[in-house]
Parts: sequence; structure tokens; C-alpha cells
Amino acid sequence: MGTKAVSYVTLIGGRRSVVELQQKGPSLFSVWVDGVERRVDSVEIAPGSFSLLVDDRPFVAEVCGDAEGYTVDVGGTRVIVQLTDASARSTDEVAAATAAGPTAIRAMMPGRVVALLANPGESVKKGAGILVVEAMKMENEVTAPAAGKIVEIRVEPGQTVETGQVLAVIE
Amino acid sequence: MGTKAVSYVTLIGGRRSVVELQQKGPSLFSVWVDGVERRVDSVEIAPGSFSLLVDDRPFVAEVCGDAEGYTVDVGGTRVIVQLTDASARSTDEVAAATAAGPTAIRAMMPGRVVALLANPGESVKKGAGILVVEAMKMENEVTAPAAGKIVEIRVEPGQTVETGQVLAVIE
Amino acid sequence: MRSKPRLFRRLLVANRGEIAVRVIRACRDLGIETVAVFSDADRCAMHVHFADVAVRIGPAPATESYLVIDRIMDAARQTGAEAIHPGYGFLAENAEFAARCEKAGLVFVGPPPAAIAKMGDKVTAREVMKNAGVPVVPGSEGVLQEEKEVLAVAQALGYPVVLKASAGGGGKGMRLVADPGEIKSALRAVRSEAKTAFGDDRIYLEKFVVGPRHVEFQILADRHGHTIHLFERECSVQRRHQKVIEESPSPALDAKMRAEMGAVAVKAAASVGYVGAGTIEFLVGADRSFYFLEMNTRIQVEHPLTELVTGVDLVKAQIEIAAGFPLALRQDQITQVGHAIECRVYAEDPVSFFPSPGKIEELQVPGGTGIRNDSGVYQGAEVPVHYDPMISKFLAWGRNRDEALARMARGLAEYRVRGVATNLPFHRWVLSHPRFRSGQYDTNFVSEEYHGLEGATADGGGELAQVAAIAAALAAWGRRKQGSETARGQRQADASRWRDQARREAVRE
Amino acid sequence: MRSKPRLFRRLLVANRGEIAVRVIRACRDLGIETVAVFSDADRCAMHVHFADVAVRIGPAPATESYLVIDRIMDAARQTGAEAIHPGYGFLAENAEFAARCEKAGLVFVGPPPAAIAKMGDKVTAREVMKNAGVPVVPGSEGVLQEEKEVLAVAQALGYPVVLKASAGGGGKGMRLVADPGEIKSALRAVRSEAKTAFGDDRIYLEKFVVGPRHVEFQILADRHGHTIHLFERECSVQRRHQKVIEESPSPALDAKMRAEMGAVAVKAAASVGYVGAGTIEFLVGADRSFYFLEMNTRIQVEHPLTELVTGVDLVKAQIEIAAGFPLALRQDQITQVGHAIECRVYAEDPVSFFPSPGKIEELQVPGGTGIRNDSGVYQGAEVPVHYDPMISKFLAWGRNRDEALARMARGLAEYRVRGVATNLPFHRWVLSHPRFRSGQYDTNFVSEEYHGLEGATADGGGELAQVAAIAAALAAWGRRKQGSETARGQRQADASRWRDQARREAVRE
Repeated sequence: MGTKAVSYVTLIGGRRSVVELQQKGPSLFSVWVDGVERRVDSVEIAPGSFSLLVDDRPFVAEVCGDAEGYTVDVGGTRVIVQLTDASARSTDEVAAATAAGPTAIRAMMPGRVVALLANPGESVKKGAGILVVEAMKMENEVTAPAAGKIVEIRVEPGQTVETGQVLAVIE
Repeated sequence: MGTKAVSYVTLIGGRRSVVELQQKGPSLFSVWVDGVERRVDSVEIAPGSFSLLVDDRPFVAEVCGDAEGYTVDVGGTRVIVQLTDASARSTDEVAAATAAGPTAIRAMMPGRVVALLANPGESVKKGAGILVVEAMKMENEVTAPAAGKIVEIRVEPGQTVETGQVLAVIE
Repeated sequence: MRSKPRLFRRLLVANRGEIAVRVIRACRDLGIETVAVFSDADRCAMHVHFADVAVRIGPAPATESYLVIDRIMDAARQTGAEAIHPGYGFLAENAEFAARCEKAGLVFVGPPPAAIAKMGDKVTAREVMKNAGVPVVPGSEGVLQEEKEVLAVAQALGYPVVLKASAGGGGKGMRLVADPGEIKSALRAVRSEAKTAFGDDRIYLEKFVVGPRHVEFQILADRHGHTIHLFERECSVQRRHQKVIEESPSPALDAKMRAEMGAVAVKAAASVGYVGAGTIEFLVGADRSFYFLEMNTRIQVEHPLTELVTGVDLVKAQIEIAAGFPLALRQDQITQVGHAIECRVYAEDPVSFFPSPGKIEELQVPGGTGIRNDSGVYQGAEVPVHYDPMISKFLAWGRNRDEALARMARGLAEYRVRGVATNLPFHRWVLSHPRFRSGQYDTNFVSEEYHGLEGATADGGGELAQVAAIAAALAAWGRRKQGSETARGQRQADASRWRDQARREAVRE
Repeated sequence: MRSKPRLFRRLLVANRGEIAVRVIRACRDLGIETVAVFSDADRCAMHVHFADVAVRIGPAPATESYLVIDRIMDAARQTGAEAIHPGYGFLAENAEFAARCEKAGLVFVGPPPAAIAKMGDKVTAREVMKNAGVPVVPGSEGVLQEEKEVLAVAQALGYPVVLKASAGGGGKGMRLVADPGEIKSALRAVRSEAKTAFGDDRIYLEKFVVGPRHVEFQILADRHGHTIHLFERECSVQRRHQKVIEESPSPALDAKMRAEMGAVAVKAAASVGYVGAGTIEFLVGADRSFYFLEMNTRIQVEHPLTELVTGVDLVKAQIEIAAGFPLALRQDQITQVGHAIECRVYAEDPVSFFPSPGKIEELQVPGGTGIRNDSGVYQGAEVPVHYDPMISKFLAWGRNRDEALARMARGLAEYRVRGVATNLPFHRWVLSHPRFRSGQYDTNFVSEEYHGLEGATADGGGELAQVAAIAAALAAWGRRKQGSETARGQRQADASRWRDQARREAVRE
């Protein structure tokens, strides 16, 4: 029952991975994460709720969101996953997209923007502060997930933001 | 927000009632059961699941089934309700239907028919035994809900039956 | 084995459902990784989701999965498990399985194979107990062969008698015989049942104890020669020899009898070199005489009752004992505090008791003061047709029996399940029955008193019937309203199609 | 009132959420009918479904429903309730409400109005306690007026000091002042806050206790002059003066200190003629000195901890006391058995702690050994935006603190909520923190140690992040597959439409 592999680029907390899927059975998949194969059995037990066995390790993952920004609750933790369908492109194109495509930087939690640390057009290093979001009493610096140029900053100081909202775009 | 009253005939465990509904507000109804008014607030909290306040008494009722045979779980009890829409007919017609219409006698539980006690065409008194259904070790006599003539017996001895299945029809 | 004990790094649970979840929870508490095994019917079962590793062991039928020793052993080897917990049922009292574990260098969380074998054979068990000075029900000396022999022993004991399979247990392979005329057919029936179920058609005879109560004592024994008991459980609410409601303490015992039976239970366990958690079952007659009935060499379904009244985590204790630790508590440190009741909630029709497998569409589990729920399912899960259809063991604790009864009744009223039928109405019936409430019941209680639930709403005149009628009418009203909106749309569509058609036809003319 | 006591036939619960459910359960156990009151936001709330009678008392805002004394009194009159239980919050510590109940001939389940009033005014409470010989935190003698006066007292006490509103409580209306320069602004802030919140801007000064723990004693007093305590609860895991996790016993107390504080608590309650269940809150300094902080004249959120370690049903006791029964237990019959921990599970963001109201799409509540859950919601229920967003009080009991910790950690790992964000990740963080695990924490623990959860998966390299990536990819794959099937249908439809168009155009040429 082998089918053609499908491939995605995921971005989690500033780290990119290439995830390739190939269906092997009714619920069985081979999944390569950055080239390392994982055997995955996946059953959708309720809409958006996946019972997974990843190399025989069970997880229940609740997935919600649109094609570009998923919120995944798994193992008691909330993980925000940005995902790009890369299967239509060649490997080189994927690499290019991964390396150089514009990336949305999203809010990890609801809060209030208290300061902008960079300007649109500015080139920043990986880890450089772009803006500061305050959630109750804590200030959280939002940093560049990779070196690049800031294409756009979509928020202003004082503005409240929701989880997943795009704060800035970096290229 | 008063609307036209709608009326139903219900049959529960051999007892008939006329239930009339009139909507009084978004969730508020006046309901007359055999002419006695009850104030009912009804919110469907999930498909088939009704949060009811009947004269200020709260109930959660789970309703499932088709237009003629409902299974209602309420207060820890399962009640089988046969229901006929009577609003299109005149009061006299409703009375006639209530008194003389053919009535399906249904199985109250899954089991096995062990004996027939009456024959099609036979006239029976209210409470007369029609057939016997065994559920595990217990034999349960199914009796006539009212005096009438047996139009049809739809099962045979030895046959297993499901909850709600029509066993016989009486007129 | 006598080196300094250490806990296992990883343990395989050779079971499913609530008991697999129970064992996984104990392992979590101890910091031990767990391996779940599952059949195809259990791929998305709760115990699979709760484990650290999960391994498929075959198709849905238990004979091709949970009962196949080789598959369990393979799963243990493949995952590097150091110990196997068998739960109850399936392979829990299979001496061969215990021996196979030992041979493979895996620790079997349970007694030595010899103790399982001895207690699994009822005739041997009677013999061992008699020799140890434990009172047994008067009966035949060992296995009986000929019908003539059976008749003679029955005559000597006095009717009624019970004909039992030596390999039987748990209510299977036994017949009550009221007079000599019934011996022949009972003999045939028990032998054939025993042959089919256990591959062993040996039989023996016991006197029938009138109006008996079933009272059992929990024991714990370590590898260092310590054996203690953790008091009793009363299990007389039975339907066809299957326990449905249990409680602890037993309303039938007083302090003297309790102490006496506890001491006997410890002696019985010690006499077979028992290690682990086990249960000594007694029959208690209406005259307060008590007899050894059988020993269960595993954790019992109803063990949480003992946990509630003693505060001891029995599954944790089992695992610590298996790892070689000495018992953490002495006999004089075990006290019985308050009262606990357990209801076994099954997906089954409350009148016919037919299993009602299917998907649990809604599950609202009660909570609050004094409530414990041990479930093997979740909302959205399937109750498979292949196994025991248990939904949960539902327990209530109170300072005294009255408080426990009130809390259990309250909890049962709150418990809601949709999608499958349950025996909750049966439990509510028992909890409201004067004979149960008084504590004066025996194992005949259910068969004598329960005749279905037809009383509740049969005449349709009660308040619940009225509310049901109102709910059904509201549902019908809602559908009609929705229907008429859909129908209006439909009519409009039909009308426009008709107009198109009419227009076309008009053109033709 | 001195006639033979009898329980109420019907009791109105003037509250909502889990505490309303808690009170209804206690009434069920006692055979008392219950009246629920509800605002428009709570029409389908759990407490409405659980009651015998339910009455609407107004729109969603509490100021138009749960806080309106007249509406509650009307509901009680209309339904024939004999008693009113106020729960906690809302009108629970409102002396006027208690007096109005008395005047209307309804039994208020709580202390006499005078005791509420005395303990509600912090300056009076300090005075009463000092006179009774109960140690209070060093501070001003009564209310302070002028800034000059405040400065002088602060100088005498030594900085840092705490400026407090006399009408305040529960963490509201107070400011820490580190040096004289801060007095002016603190004075203005506390006065204006107190004026707005309590309509009373009187203030006083207390010395700041360094590294304090918050330890409180549960007391019960009947109408017959008996007062007992049921040991302590440790409530030092706080976020902005709000308790989030509590435990009992307190790891900070030894037997001697416990006995001493218990005796003081009983003395404190008796000195105000207290009746019912109440709590004496103490500050315990790093030097193990302890001071009276305030008295809560109601049932406490965290009361189930005491129920788990003593076995006493406190809400039942409250109702029995209100009905005039003497206490069922003497002081020497109360023992502390094992250890209990409570986590308050809220619908709120675990990092920002913003409330996250909404519909509970999925709720999987943990079960098993040693777990208690007191919930006010069900799967499918709404957490309204108008009130405290509590989902449940989740508790674990164990024979000792380690066992309780292990069970709580296990339970938190099992607890699943979908549809709203919860603070479960925060609780898991606390349970794994060495400072909490050691028991050596004070009220500064959360503010000093908690900096959000970014550590967990920030770099995307962990196993959970990989699993999340796989899950997201599988979800996208599933949609694409579904999408491509829909798209294929769409393409075919498009193609046929295109052909029709092409044909028509061909005809034209």
C-alpha cells in the first residue's frame, strides 16, 4: 500500500525541520524528520484528535489550526507549528524556501506589545530581539528565529495580541 | 412570541397522553399534558440532549430515535415513548386516533420470544397476555395496552428481538 | 535475588481495560516505565494511551492476543521489560505463564508457579487447607469417579450438595443438586463444561451451605517470610455467581470473627509459600460458621475497597514485593477506617444483562467527597464486543456504612453514559433496596429480589414518564421546525424546477 | 432554636460553579432538597442540573444576580427553602445578608452576623485577637489617619511594612512599603482601592514578615459551645496573593507547633462566639514565629484537603451545625491521616494567567487511587466570562507526602481539557520543581521561580516538538487528501462547465 511521499517544512520555536510522510498501511506511515525515519501509526479518534504510536511510543495529539499555523497539544504541552507544503517543489526549491522564504513570527501567548526593538528593513542576526510582549507581569522578548531581513512589523506598542497572531515577517 | 400550539399523542407503557406545545419565548414553552399546563424551559445542550426546567425542576433528557419511537433517558431511567403528530387533525380526530388507531407493541428490552399467547384476529381485553419474551433467565409477559383486536403478530417463538422492535399490532 | 532490592526500570502489563490502567498508574507513581500490549480491537484503548510503550500482540479475539503466552513474551523481550504484571483474568492464574516468565528471566508479579498450580486445583487446595487446619466446606475426600461413588458421598453429606469441577473457579463448572435424581444430569453437565473450559473433567462434591455469604480476606506476603492480611471484603451481591457490588467491612462480621478469619487467612497463605497479593475466599453460613472456599492468586477486581479502608496501595505493594522488598507495614499497623462500597459498572442491558458494546458517546463521571472511579474507557472510546464490557469500578467511601451508602447513591445518580446501555439502573435499584441497605443479605439476594425494572415507569403516569413525554414532544417539535424549513427550501427548489419545465414546454407549443 | 434539632427539608444554595455542586452533593447525602439559583450565563451549568429546583435570579453580571440579596431572598421565599448556604465568595462574608436571612426566618449556614462583621473588619479583628491573647503581626494600634502618623508608626516598626485597608482581605487592598519615600503613593493607592472596592478607606499598618508561609487552621464550632480544630492547610503557593496549590499537613510545622497553633485557633474562634466552619489564617515566619492574619467566616475553597486527611465532611458538618445539632466529634477523635495536595485548575493561559472562557470541548478527568476531583463543569459546558474561571479542584491523597506528590503528578499528566486553555502546565511545573518537592517554600515561591514555560519546547528539538511536527504533518496530509478528493470533483465540474462554454462558443462561429 505504499504511496508517494509527501513532504512538509515545519517551524517550531525557530527551528526548521523537513518532515516527509509515506503511507505504508491503513494507519501506518513512515515519517522522516530531517532524514531520520520514524515508524508512525496514526488513528484520528475524534476530529483533530490523533492517537499516535511513534516508534511504539503512544501519544494523543490534539491538532487545531489552519494549513500554515497549527497548535498541537501533546504530552501536556502546547506546541505551535508553522507548516509549509513542500512536496510540489524540488528538493532544491525546498531548501531555498527553508533557507530564505519569508517567515511569519507569531505570538506564543496572548499579551500586550510593550516595545519594538527593530525596524522594518533592518537586517538582524539569529536570536536578535525584535519586539517585547508583556503577558501580565512578565516581559517576553520575541527574537529572530534565523538571520534575515525584517520585511514587516505588523504590531504597535500598546497593542494586545492573541496566540498565533503574526507579529512580524522576516526573510 | 406566542406561536400556534402543536399537539402530539404519546404512548408510554400502555398509557396514552395528549401533549400540546406552545412556544412562549426563545427557550420557553407552555406544555399541556392531558390538559394540565406545565411551564417548560428547554435548551438543547448537545444534539439530542435537552436541559429542561419543568416547573423549575431541572432534568437532563437524552432523546434518541425516530419520529414514532423515542428512547428517552432521564433521571437515570430509560423511557420508551411512542409519539404521533396530532396537530394536523381536529380534536375529534385526535380522540379517535387515540382511542382506535392501530398501535405497535414494541419490545422494551432485547430478548428472545418464547411463546405466543394470542392469535392475529383475536379480540383481547386490556392487560391480556399477547406473548412472552425471555431476557436471560426472566420471562416477561407482553400485555395488551388497551382492549382491542390483534391485527398482526410480527414475531415467532425462538426469534431474538431488539429494544423497540415491533412485536405485534393491536387496533 | 537476595541482593539489595531495586525497582524495575520497565514493566509490561499483560492485560487491558481498567486493570491495565490501574497497574500503569501504580508504575507511574513508582517511576517505572510501562509497556502496554494491545489487540487490534484495543489500538485506541485508554491503557495504550497511558503507557510509555505500546505493542500490538494480535487480532481481537483474546485467544489470538491476550491469551497467547508467546506473543506476550515476545513483546517483553522486544521492549526490554524486566517484569510482567498479569492483572486479573487472561493469564493471571496460569502457572505455565508464570513459569515461562521465570525461565525467560522476567519477574512475574504474582506468586510462584507452584502456589498458582496448587490453588488452581480445587481438590488439591481443599486438601492443603485441611492439612493446615483451615476449615473447609464438608465434602468428598478428593476427586470422585463413578456416579455410584458420587451418590454415596452425597447421601452421606445430605442434600442439597454442589457438584464442582476440580479445575473450576469463579463460578464456572458447578451445579447445585437438590436430590439423587439430579445427580446423573449434573455429572454429565459439569464434566462436559469442565472438559471444554479447562481441559480437565475431574469433579468433587461439597455440601451446599444454606443462605451463604461470600466474604474474602486480602493478604500480602513478601519474599522474606512475612504474611499479613488487610481485612475483608463482602461480595454477596452476585448475579449468577458473578460479583456486582462489594463492600468493606462486611456487615456480617463482628470483631472476634474478623480476627479469627484474618488469622486463618494468613495461615492459609503461608501454608502454600504464598508471595504477593492474594485473596482467601470464605463461605459464611447463616449460622456464622465459615469455610475456606478458594484462593485467588492474583489482584482482585474489588481490591480498591481494601485500599480505601486501609490506605494501602495494593498494586504498588505487589510490585515492591515482586522486586524483593520486604513489606512496608506490620500487621498491627493495618487498620480498617470507615466503610467502602464498589459498584461494577458494565456496558450491558440492566434487565437482560446482555452486553451492550459500542462507542461511548458521552461519559459524565461523578466526583466530589468520598468518590473514586477506576475506568478503562474515555468519552469517544469503544467498548469492544470481544472482552468483558466493564466501563468502570465506581467506589464510595464514608466514615460509616450509612455515609458510604448515601455517597454511592448520590454518585450513581450523577453517573451518565450515552452510546451504550449500562447496568447503572440495576445498581441504583440495589442501593435503594431495604435488604441491601440493612446489610442482611446473602448470595441469593439478586436472584430472589430482582425482577427487572418494570415498576419504575411502566404505567406512564409517573413524573419521569411525563418529563420523557415532554422531551420527546420537544424533540419532535424541533425536527418538525427544522424539517419545515428544509422542506420550504425544497418546495421552492421544486417550484423553480417546475417553472423551468413549464417554460420549456411553453416554448414547444 | 433549643428544641430538638431536625435537618432542613429544603436548602437554597446562593452560589454557582463547583462550590454550589459541592453543597448540593452534601445535601443529597443528608436527604435535603436543594434549590439552585442561576444567572442567564448559567442556565445550563452543572449546579442547575444537579439541584432539585432551579430559579433564575437575573442577568449574567454578578452585581445583577448572585450579589443581589433581594433576588436570593425572593428565590428562597418562592421555593419554600428553610436555609441558605452561601458557599464562598459572592455574599458568603456579607453580614447584612446573614442578618437579612435571620430576619426572614431563614437559617443562614454560617456564623452569626456579628461574628462576620467583627472578622470582616481587619482592625477590629486584630483588636479582638490581641485581647484574647492571640499573637498578631506587630503593627499600628487601630486605624491610622494622617500620613505623618503612618510615617511615625512605620519608623517604629522598621521597614519594610505593609499598608492595609481595614475592610480588605483575600489579598486585596494592600501595598508593601520598602522605605519612607514610598509611603505617600502607597497611602493614596490603598485608600483609593479600598474606597472603590469596599466603600471604606480606613487603613492600618503591619510589619512585613520576611519569607512568610501562609498556614491556616480549620475550625468547627456548634451552637452548644463546642469548638474544635481539624488541623492545618499550607497555602503558600500563591500567585499575586491568590492561592493556587495547597497541601495538608504543612511541611513547615512540627507536632508541637501544630498543637500550639491549633489551640490558638480554637481560642480565636471561641473569642468571637463563632458558630459553623471557619478558618484562622496565620503567617509563619522563617524563624517559625506565627501571627494571626485574618479569619475567614465561611467554607474555604481548599476545604477538601482537610476532608481527605481527617475523613470529616465539612459541608455536612456546616449544615448539621446550622440545624442546631451538636458536633459529632470531639477534639481527641480528630486525627490527621496521610497527606493531601490540591491544585486549582482554571481556564486560563498558563503563562499570562489571562482567563480563557469558552466551551469545554473535551474533558478527560483523571481517576484511580487517591484521586478526588471537585468540578463545576462538564464536557460541553461553557466557562462564562463573568465569573471565576475555575474548572475543578483537583486533589490527591497519599499515605505520606511523597505518595501524594507522585499521585498528583500522575493525575495532572492524565488531565485533559480541550476548548479552553488551562493552567495545568503551570501545576505540572510546580509539581516538578525541587523547591516545592522539598517542602521548603514560602509565599514568594511562584514570583521568584516562575518565568513562563518557554524552556519546554522552545528550540523545537525535543521529542514532544518532533511528535507535534509529525502530528501537524499528518493533519495537513489528511486535509490535503480530503481536499484533493473534493478538488477532483471540483475540477471535473469546472471541466464540464468549460466544455459547455466551449461548445456554445463553437456554435457561434
